[in-house]
Amino acid sequence: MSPDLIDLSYLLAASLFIIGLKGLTKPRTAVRGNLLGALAMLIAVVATMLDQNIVSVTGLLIAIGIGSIAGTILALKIEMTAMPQLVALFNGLGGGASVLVAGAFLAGREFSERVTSGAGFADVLTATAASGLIGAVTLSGSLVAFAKLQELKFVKDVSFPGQKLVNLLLTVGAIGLGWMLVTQPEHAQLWYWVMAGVALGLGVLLVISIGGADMPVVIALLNSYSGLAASATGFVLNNNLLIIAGALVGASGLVLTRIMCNAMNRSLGAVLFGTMKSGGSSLSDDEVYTSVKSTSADEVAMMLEVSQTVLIVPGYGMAVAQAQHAVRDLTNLLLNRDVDVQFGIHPVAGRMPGHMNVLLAEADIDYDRLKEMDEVNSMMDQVDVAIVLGANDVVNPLARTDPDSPIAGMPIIDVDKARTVIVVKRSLSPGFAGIANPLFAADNALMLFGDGKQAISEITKAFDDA
Amino acid sequence: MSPDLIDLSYLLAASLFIIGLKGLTKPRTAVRGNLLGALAMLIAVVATMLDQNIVSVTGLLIAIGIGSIAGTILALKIEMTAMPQLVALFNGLGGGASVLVAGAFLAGREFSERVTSGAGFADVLTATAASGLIGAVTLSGSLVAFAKLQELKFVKDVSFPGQKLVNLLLTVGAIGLGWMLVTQPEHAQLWYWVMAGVALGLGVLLVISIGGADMPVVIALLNSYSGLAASATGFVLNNNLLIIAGALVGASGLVLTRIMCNAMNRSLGAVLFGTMKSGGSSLSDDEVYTSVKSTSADEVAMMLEVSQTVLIVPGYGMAVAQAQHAVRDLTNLLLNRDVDVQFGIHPVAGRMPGHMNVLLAEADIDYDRLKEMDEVNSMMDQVDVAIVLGANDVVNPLARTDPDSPIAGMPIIDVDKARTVIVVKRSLSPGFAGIANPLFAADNALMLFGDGKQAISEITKAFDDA
Amino acid sequence: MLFSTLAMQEVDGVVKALAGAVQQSGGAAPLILLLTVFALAVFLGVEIITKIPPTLHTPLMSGSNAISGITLVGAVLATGADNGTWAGILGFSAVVFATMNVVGGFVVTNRMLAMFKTKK
Amino acid sequence: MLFSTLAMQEVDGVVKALAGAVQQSGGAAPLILLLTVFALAVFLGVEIITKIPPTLHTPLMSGSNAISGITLVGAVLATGADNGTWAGILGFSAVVFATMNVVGGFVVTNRMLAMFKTKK
Ligand SMILES: NC(=O)c1ccc[n+]([C@@H]2O[C@H](COP(=O)([O-])OP(=O)(O)OC[C@H]3O[C@@H](n4cnc5c(N)ncnc54)[C@H](OP(=O)(O)O)[C@@H]3O)[C@@H](O)[C@H]2O)c1
Ligand SMILES: NC(=O)c1ccc[n+]([C@@H]2O[C@H](COP(=O)([O-])OP(=O)(O)OC[C@H]3O[C@@H](n4cnc5c(N)ncnc54)[C@H](OP(=O)(O)O)[C@@H]3O)[C@@H](O)[C@H]2O)c1
Repeated sequence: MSPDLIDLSYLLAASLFIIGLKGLTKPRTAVRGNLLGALAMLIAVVATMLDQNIVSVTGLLIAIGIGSIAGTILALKIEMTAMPQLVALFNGLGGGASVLVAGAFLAGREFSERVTSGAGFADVLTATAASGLIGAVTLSGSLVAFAKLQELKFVKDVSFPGQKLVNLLLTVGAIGLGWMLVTQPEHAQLWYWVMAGVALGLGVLLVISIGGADMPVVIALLNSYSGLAASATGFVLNNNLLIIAGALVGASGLVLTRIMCNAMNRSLGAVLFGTMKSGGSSLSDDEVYTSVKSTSADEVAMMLEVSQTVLIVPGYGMAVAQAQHAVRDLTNLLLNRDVDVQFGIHPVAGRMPGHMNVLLAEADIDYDRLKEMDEVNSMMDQVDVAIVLGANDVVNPLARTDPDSPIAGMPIIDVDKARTVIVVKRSLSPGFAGIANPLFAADNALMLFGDGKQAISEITKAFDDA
Repeated sequence: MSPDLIDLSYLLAASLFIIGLKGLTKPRTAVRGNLLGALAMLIAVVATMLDQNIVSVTGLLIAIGIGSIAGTILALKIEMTAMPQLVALFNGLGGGASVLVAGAFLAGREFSERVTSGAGFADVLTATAASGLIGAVTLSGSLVAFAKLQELKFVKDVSFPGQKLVNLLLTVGAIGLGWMLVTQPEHAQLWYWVMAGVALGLGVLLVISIGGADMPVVIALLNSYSGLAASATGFVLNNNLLIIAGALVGASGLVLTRIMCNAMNRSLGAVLFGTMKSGGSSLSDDEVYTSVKSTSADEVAMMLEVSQTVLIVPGYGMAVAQAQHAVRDLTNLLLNRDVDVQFGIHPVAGRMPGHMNVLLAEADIDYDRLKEMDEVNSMMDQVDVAIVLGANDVVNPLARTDPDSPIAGMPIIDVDKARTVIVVKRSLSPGFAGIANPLFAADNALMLFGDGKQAISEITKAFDDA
Repeated sequence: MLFSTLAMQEVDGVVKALAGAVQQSGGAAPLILLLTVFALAVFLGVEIITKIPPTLHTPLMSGSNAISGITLVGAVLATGADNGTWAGILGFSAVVFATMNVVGGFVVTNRMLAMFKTKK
Repeated sequence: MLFSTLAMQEVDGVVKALAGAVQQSGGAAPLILLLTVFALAVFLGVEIITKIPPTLHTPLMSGSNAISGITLVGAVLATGADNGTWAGILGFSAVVFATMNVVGGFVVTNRMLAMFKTKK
């Protein structure tokens, strides 16, 4: 393929990426948007491979085959609840690829020729350093985020005195090593890999101190980084398409980070500089759980019978219990008996943004019944019974009352202001943020202990029999 | 200034244009957006003038001085009601500048050197042809639009049999001449100016047959063209900034055209191919105005006294009469007496989009009272008295009922569905589209003949005395 | 033997081509780069304008019209270089036209927008 | 003293190198063009995402994450040319990583989005 044709294919691919990304922002066009993105990628890769310069096609195809199979299997086999960690993992791989490509460039023949010829190319070297640095931070940071979300035992929230100073030193060190790379191209590879090593460490330290509750924000941010790394790689290879696609992702990731920060009431600065507050209980369980009342499915069914408006607030527990179909059955039954049912969806309920929407959509629950947080809170005084199903942090009043708690300031769904609250969960153990929840001991709250799916089914049955 | 610095200034200017344009889309940031655009332009021009290649700075400064003074005077002296034609005029000048710059390029030294050297540069020649063609259509089309809006006597709606065919022939001819230019660079200037001449004729013919009521759409479209012409000039001069700024305007103009088409229920295709229906009455005045009832200010004041909700629908007549301050006084008085007052703003009331908003804002009327068409129509059955103040086409029910009328299908404000309609205007003469209005003869309509400002003041006085 | 020679030649070609590709933007690619810039700006323009309230249609029209007067930069270049009388005249007129477009456009937009300002 | 001289020399070197990079291109500086493309794409990315409903946060995240796997193109170029074993290994691994990112990302996004489809 002639260089011109390749360039044109790249332009086409870039346009498709743009249209695809735009499609992803609207429910109606999201599926098509995603497919357009995939098509763009296909065009880009095929055009690149048709380049006369590509010599070892076999090796390439093997590598692509391995990657495709591994990626597809992971993507298809993973549990819905583990999606976020999967995204983190893929993201890390993308960052890693940037590190490797920039490294391969330094190891390549063209590079050594340019060094020998003595021609200046500080701009390319700067881009190489940026690609390696950002890519490495993305790689290790994403892997730590993965481990945290997967709740792997060997990863704990680590924080030690002087951590910020260490982070600062590592950052300065990595940039300094990048500078050495730019000024001493003869030793480029040495400086590069040392720099990458330091950056890997930096990525680990930046993320490891962040509480799990803030992980979605971290992933969005790392996603943005991986885009920037790709863009930097584009500057290294003088390749427009990489620059454009990378910049798109970099910018959109940053915007998404900000949107999510707003939803969780975190400042973007705190995320950027890795200074988010980590989890940790501010009140002991004994202090909080003095007067917890529990109830039974029959009793709940009776309450529902005399209700006009029921609000269901699902959380991570619904995902774990796979209770969405049971919820659908209960909803339909209630609607048949003229009880109005609404769903209160907190933006960070579950383990990924939109997690609840996905699950409830899977169970065919009418989209119109899913209400956003603000809307639900403004109608809370009309709610007769609020059923909290496996949610915890997103309904924890401490967010409003305790400025020291790790979720302080996060907007919550104010179920404590409903007439009666039923909390369905297996025990009094805490949620993601690891703190006790005074809601469970509130005067208007009743605990229904048990697995989410089973509990809801029992309520449905009791209600139907009545 | 070194080429690098110039390029960087251009990049800065491009970014400022983008931020400025974005600012222009939100009421809160519009002023700043406009200033940022002006700043970007200043940076771009100064950077260009600091280029070492610029030889005759004096001539340049003189030209800039003339242009600035003329532009400022026009911009400051013009009546608010004449804004649209002024925009059309400026737009034409911009298109004309593109024609001249591309022409100057062909007359320049660099061009003749390239022709002599025999190096192929079909891409640049194509861009030159595009710049001249689009620029010339913009120039003449805008001037015709200007003349129509200014209601200059010598411009009539012209349409003749076979007009479409002529337009098509001219288009093909202009493109053919452009092709000659590309293939015969030795005679570039000859082909270029002939092509520009044909394109000028095309611009005239395309716009002259379009009814005045559709003029705002035409201006938005020509605005888009002038952007594309600037972009083409950028390809001629290999200048990024021109390409970016021109493309921004080209795209935004097209989007604006589509938005306005939707508001007036015209198809974009009809605009693009110059086949919009021209004005022309479908019913004679005698047929329509059989039973017109007129009223007096005192009578209106009495009606207002027993009203709960009053809707004011302003139109071009309010602008002519400069009645906005009188309207403000009436509004305040009514509000004091617990009569609710709302304003129904049709998107194309007046002579430019947003014309009514500008005037009412000038008179300090609360922004919240200005309601868009859809909102007003849905509350029409609660309106006791609708006062139509110098509006005509935008409340003409023929748009709904007569498929042959030139405004057929345009959404209107359905004042005819209010309890009582008071129409304030000086006579029964038609509005912009030149057609009779059955509303004036409707059972629930009363005419209050007179100048808008005076009539409203009289109502206010009568109401206050009562 | 033959095969390996061929492979060597190919490799040679590759290296040359790669070297070319990396320095490419000076040579073959400018048109594509310019087209890319154009395409991105078009997408951007569409995105920016898509949701604009009717009130701002006219200010936007006149403001963006002023921006399209960017041809002024081209006009300055055209008149500035020493290109002979004819080109000079064309350039001079272009500067006058474009400046009117630019300055008048921004001023009139500002005047229009001033009316929306909330006067407290 | 010694230190500052050294630093000065170093800075000098970089400046020269940078200048060289820009001149090498001739005409329109490629670096500036690339930066322009980058800037436009950033603006575009911001515009496109600004109003996205929470439901789509995760699909957007994983979809855009797949797009960031565009490094794959770079990896293909790196492994494709004949650059020696070490570069080859790096390139090969990069292709594997990037392909997993790309393919896995698009597939998982599609799977997620499939759940929103209205099943009638
Ligand atoms: N949405 C996101 O993007 C995202 C991503 C990562 C992290 N986060 C964080 O995750 C938290 C989400 O809040 P959340 O209220 O949805 O969840 P949560 O605070 O993590 O609480 C989930 C609750 O579900 C219960 N549960 C677990 N398995 C259950 C089962 N089979 N049946 C019934 N209950 C079960 C658990 O209590 P028992 O063990 O007593 O049953 C637990 O208290 C927030 O802190 C958020 O910041 C969100
Ligand atoms: N908004 C835009 O962007 C734009 C731009 C160009 C064209 N247009 C077109 O303009 C029309 C706008 O509709 P419209 O209803 O606002 O206006 P219109 O249909 O043009 O009617 C204006 C009416 O105001 C009356 N009038 C004039 N001077 C007056 C005065 N001093 N006091 C009281 N009344 C006075 C006139 O009747 P008398 O002579 O009897 O008083 C006339 O019938 C539409 O057809 C639209 O398509 C709109």
